[in-house]
Amino acid sequence: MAKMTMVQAINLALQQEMTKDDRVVLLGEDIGRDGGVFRVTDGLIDRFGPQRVVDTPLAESAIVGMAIGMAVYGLHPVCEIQFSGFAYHTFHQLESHAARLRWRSQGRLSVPMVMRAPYGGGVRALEHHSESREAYWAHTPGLKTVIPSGPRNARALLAAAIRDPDPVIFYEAKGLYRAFREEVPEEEETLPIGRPQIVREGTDLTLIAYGAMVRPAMEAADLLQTEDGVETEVIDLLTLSPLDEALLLQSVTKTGRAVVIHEAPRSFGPGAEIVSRLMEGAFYHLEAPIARVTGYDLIIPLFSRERWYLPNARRIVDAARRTLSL
Amino acid sequence: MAKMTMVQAINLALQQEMTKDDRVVLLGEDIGRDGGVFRVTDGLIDRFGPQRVVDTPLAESAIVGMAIGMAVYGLHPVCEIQFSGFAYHTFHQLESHAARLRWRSQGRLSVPMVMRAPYGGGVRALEHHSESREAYWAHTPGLKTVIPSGPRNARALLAAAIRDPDPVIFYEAKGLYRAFREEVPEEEETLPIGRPQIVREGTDLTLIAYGAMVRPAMEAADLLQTEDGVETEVIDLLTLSPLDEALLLQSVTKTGRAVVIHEAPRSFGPGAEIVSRLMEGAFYHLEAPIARVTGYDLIIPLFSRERWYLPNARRIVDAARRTLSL
Amino acid sequence: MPRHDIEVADRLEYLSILDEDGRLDQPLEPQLSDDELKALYRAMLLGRRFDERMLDLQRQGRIGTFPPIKGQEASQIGAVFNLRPEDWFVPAFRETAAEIWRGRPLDSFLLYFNGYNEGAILPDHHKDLPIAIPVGSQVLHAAGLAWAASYRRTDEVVMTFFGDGATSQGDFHEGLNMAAVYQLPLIAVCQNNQWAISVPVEKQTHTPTLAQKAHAYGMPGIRVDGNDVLAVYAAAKEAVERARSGGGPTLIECVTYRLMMHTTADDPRRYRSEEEVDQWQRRDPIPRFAKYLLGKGTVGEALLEDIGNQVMQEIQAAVERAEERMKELGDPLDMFDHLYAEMPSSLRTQRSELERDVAAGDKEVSHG
Amino acid sequence: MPRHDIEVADRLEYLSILDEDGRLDQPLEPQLSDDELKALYRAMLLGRRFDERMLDLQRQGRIGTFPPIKGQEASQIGAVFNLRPEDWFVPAFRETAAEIWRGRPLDSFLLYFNGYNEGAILPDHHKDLPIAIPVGSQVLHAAGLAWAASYRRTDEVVMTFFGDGATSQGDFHEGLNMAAVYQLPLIAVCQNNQWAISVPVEKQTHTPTLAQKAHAYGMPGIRVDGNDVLAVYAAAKEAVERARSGGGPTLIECVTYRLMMHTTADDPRRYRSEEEVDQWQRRDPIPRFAKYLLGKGTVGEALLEDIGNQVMQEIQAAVERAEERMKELGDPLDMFDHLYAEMPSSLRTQRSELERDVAAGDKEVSHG
Ligand SMILES: Cc1ncc(C[n+]2csc(CCOP(=O)(O)OP(=O)(O)O)c2C)c(N)n1
Ligand SMILES: Cc1ncc(C[n+]2csc(CCOP(=O)(O)OP(=O)(O)O)c2C)c(N)n1
Ligand SMILES: [Mg+2]
Ligand SMILES: [Mg+2]
Repeated sequence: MAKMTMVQAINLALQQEMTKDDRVVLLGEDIGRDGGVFRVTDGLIDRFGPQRVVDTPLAESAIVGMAIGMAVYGLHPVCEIQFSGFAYHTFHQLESHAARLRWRSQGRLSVPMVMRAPYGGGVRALEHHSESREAYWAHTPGLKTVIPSGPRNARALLAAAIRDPDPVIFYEAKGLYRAFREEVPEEEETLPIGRPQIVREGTDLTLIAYGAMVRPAMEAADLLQTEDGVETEVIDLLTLSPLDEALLLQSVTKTGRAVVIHEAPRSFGPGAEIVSRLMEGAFYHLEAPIARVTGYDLIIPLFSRERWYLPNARRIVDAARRTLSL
Repeated sequence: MAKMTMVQAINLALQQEMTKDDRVVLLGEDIGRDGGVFRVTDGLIDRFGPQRVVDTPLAESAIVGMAIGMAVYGLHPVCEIQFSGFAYHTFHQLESHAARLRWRSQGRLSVPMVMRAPYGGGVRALEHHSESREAYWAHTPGLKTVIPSGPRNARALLAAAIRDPDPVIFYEAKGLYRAFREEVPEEEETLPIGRPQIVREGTDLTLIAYGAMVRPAMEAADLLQTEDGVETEVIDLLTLSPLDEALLLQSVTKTGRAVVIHEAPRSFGPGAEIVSRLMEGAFYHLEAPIARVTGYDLIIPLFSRERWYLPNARRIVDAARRTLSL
Repeated sequence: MPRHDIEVADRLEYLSILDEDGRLDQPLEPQLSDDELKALYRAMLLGRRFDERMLDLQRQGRIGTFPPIKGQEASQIGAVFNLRPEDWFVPAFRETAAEIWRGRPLDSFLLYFNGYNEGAILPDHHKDLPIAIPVGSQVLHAAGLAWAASYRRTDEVVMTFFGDGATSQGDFHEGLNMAAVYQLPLIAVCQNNQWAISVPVEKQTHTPTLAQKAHAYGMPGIRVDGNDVLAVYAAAKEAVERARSGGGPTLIECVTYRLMMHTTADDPRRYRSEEEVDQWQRRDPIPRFAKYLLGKGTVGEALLEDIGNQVMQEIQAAVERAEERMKELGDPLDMFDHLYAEMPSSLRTQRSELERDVAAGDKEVSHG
Repeated sequence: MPRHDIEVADRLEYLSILDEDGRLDQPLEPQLSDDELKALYRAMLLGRRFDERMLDLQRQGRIGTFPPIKGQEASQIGAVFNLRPEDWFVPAFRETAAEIWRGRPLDSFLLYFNGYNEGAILPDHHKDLPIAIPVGSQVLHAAGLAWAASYRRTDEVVMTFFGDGATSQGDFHEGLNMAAVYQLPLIAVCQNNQWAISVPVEKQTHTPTLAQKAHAYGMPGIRVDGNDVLAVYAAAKEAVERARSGGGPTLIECVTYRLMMHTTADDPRRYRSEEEVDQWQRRDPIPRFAKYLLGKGTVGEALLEDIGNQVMQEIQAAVERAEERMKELGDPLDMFDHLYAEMPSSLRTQRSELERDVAAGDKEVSHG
């Protein structure tokens, strides 16, 4: 078991899936010789050649549109969109075709492809490079939206996504790419798509997060324990959509209180669905309204003000305390 | 006051705004000689000429992208996207530029444009012609999403949208285009953007809907009164985003129960935000969980099965009764 | 030379073989057997008659909106005639004749245009894609298939169709660029039928031809008389051979005409003249080809009539089959099938909701 | 003629005036006054020196990521030099020299690349657009501005810039098509700097030139030595005059080179050779133009040095101004400004939340 960054862990998943299965091919901008702007595909072109690690012209709709054709053919293309802020160009291809071809052909065709893209803030980037708009995909029937929160689950979920028979949007929190290392087993490992995890057990309050927000949620849980003696349960969604609320309901049924956390703008954001599922399934167990700690309904500001936009442990603790005081 | 269909009422708004203000120009596919595939722009090319009613080549990104340039110049372009199912092509232009140029230039520039598009089911159309995906826009900071529910408010809201200094997504329920007529005053009339309306007063239950769903909601309210003696309040959102929840909170504070209705897929859909706002603002007044009656998380089926997908009065009544029984 | 003209390396050609009156340019006549010639004719006629029948059915309210193909049969059949079953065919939405030639059952169209997803199911051996409605989007899928075919070192080629309007879309551009960059075995067939709904091709582009757009990608472009099945066949044959032998993609512009409405929801009298339609009516690809076949002695009048009758019977049988089939279809719960390989829990919950609703609806109907 | 080659009407030309060694093609020499020549030189040098200074600042952590322009000064200045203040300039993100020429204050770049939105505010008289990062997207805004200018019957022209990579994007295609269809006063300047991050232009397109893409739109295309400011000037002058007089759009390909990294986050040694960079270094537009000016007698060495000093002082003053300015900026609550003309109620609520959070954060800092 080696200690890896999330970048290395994702690289490992790609490497292993490609070694095992020649249907797996990568395509995207600058993923070859350059190894991707975040170096996620570093070294893969040397190992697998330019036939399987394909540098494309600068055209996102084409990357995804071609991947759809490749997937229908029987390959398992993994696209890299350089930043999720440029994934909007692919919207019509994903919504109108990737998400629909199985349905349109009534099961005759399928689109086993993955669209990987770095998302979210925290790296002092230029405009369009820090957005968190996973809700667009989550609201799109026919897609799956998977968001890992660290090296080990990133590796395991990406392997599962590549093997998945349906199109998967795989959002990688770029703030986590090199934020910390984790033991990642050399032997293959997958995690089921569609299954949230309890990452810390507690009885008084539930925090629900995913991606880069799991770490501040854990930090907040620590603070709540040491400063307030509150036992906080933390759930890492891992898959945003299709959302399986069973574990969330279980937790909130027990704790009666919850805070949902995401970087995305609040309104019509991912948290709203989680709140609604909890309202529908655990209403009579709720002792206080579920709070949302999220990005504001703004364009995420350029980096000098960014830290005031992104949720952090302090904001989560504040919301938790308010929830607990009700 | 003439009785008009929604198509005629929208046409009237365009006509009057164009007459008054030569900054208003229309562009889109087939909006000229053809008058638009739904005839919304019928006759306008004769009246205002091809310089102001511009048939474009078949390129949605270009329609919106050019409109952005035109708006920055100082015009008030009104784009027609032939069906909202083809609006995804414009996503990157709307998200990355229309919604941001005021912000990006810190108030120096603005993008006073409108993107009109027919959305929703009920007209036995082909694939991609019946979707209801307004949540994509509603989740996009910098845009306004307006959805009228009948001829008179369509006319008044469109006039307001055209005069609005910011980009407005104006979704027109195509099922309403010719569904009924309403008195529409000849003299100018606008309605404020961002202001929901109570369209029926009641004390026992609140139904929240917009667009084509207001009619089945009203029908359901009638049934609930005649069959169950329940006094139902119905709120027509009119503007989905920015969402002003004040009226909703007021109503639910009174009734304690609510059902939210939309055609869009349920998960991560518009209803989730409404539920969340009510949770946040009226939790202690809720006597039952808020229910959602919505499209399923599917591609809307081709028309032979479509009526089973779309919410109708029966489904709303069922949900209301369950809510009332809790 | 500091200031000079740049020559573009790739050729741009025009091709026509059989003129409006069925007169042949002998040296260019393709070498086709009698059986092949008859097959070409039969496929065009089947496309024509089926289209006419669909229009009748639509007018009777027995099917919904659909896009008629009348006038474009030669562009479609001349091109796909060059494909092998192992090749891929990626249509837009107005390639009924070509789809039938590729093996899509007639009844499937009727199901489809009657609002049954089941009509989009293609036969098991089929490698083709179902129709793509978002204009131009399918060009990228075709490029992806072609990329995969060359990755797998097969000699499959991919032929995609699109209209004149589609050439304005970004996806057309991106797809052709990709095909050229990777030298993919792609044949891009543009049916320039002069109109994109109400927009004439002159308002779609400032270029006198669509074929010249090939120069933007460094690939050969050819403009053919799209109502001349022999010219289309010959141009496509060259392109297919080039693609199959690793020579890369080709853009073919078939100059043709949409004789009917855009779809049955459209009224072309709003935007074009009867005279224009009449003019193109005279360039109808089918009588022209019949004249050629008769002149050549490949067929006699009797055989033509025979083919006509066969085609009508085939269509009639299909209509009956479809109408039978539709009686069995339409269970609303089926809408939950085939979105994902495995139904997620949230959809299982929603499916039960629909089940309950169907029960309530049934009750309402029986008690109401 | 049933089979024949089609001629493309629009011209495709190549232009160079001043070669790598500063030797002139006399007959093509543009008529520019001494003041104009000096202005050209000064603008290029200012762009160069400011870029170098930004790189220093970035390496010292005093600004964030930015895209250096070194080597592309002639392509930028030669082109925008033809614009009037009333014209519109629509940059991508690597047009620092051109933006400065157009009047964007130096300090605004430093604010911007230090993460302050305030750096994107352009002076009040400015009609230009701020930088556009999504590649190719701005071509459509330029087309829209040009449409508006012609709707208003002004003689304004619009000049937009983009890279070689941008030519693969759908928006480039759609924008140029629109410009040609409506014969808009648009000058589309492609800075072909050979690379789109790590992708060389040969992998971006199968065509030997980018200028020939003009043929897809029926507009003139010209390829110029983009490191030759006189050639760029002359080509742009023709295009601007054509556009201004109603002659429609032009595509100009400036063949140049990005001598530095893509952005300061990039490491070009991963994908290109030192030799290639060296080769292009020898074609540097600035020494070449200096040689020409010296040879012509427009300037002497002393004046060149003088200009150099002035430029350095201007830069130094701007750095100081920016660093002063930044001390005043950064109130987090400002992030709520300027999203909408009027702040909606939901944002007012969220703003109070941030206010509370800022207070809590301050407390944490002072107590923690
Ligand atoms: C992206 C997109 N925009 C708009 C439409 C609506 N629409 C359907 S067909 C059509 C015209 C297509 O013209 P062309 O490409 O020439 O094909 P034709 O219909 O002539 O076969 C339009 C605008 C669509 N289907 N897809
Ligand atoms: C739509 C989009 N995709 C990807 C990117 C990331 N990106 C920024 S610049 C660039 C390369 C641009 O190449 P080119 O157009 O040649 O311009 P240059 O950088 O050489 O000036 C890429 C891929 C982006 N900004 N926008
Ligand atoms: Mg057409
Ligand atoms: Mg470049």
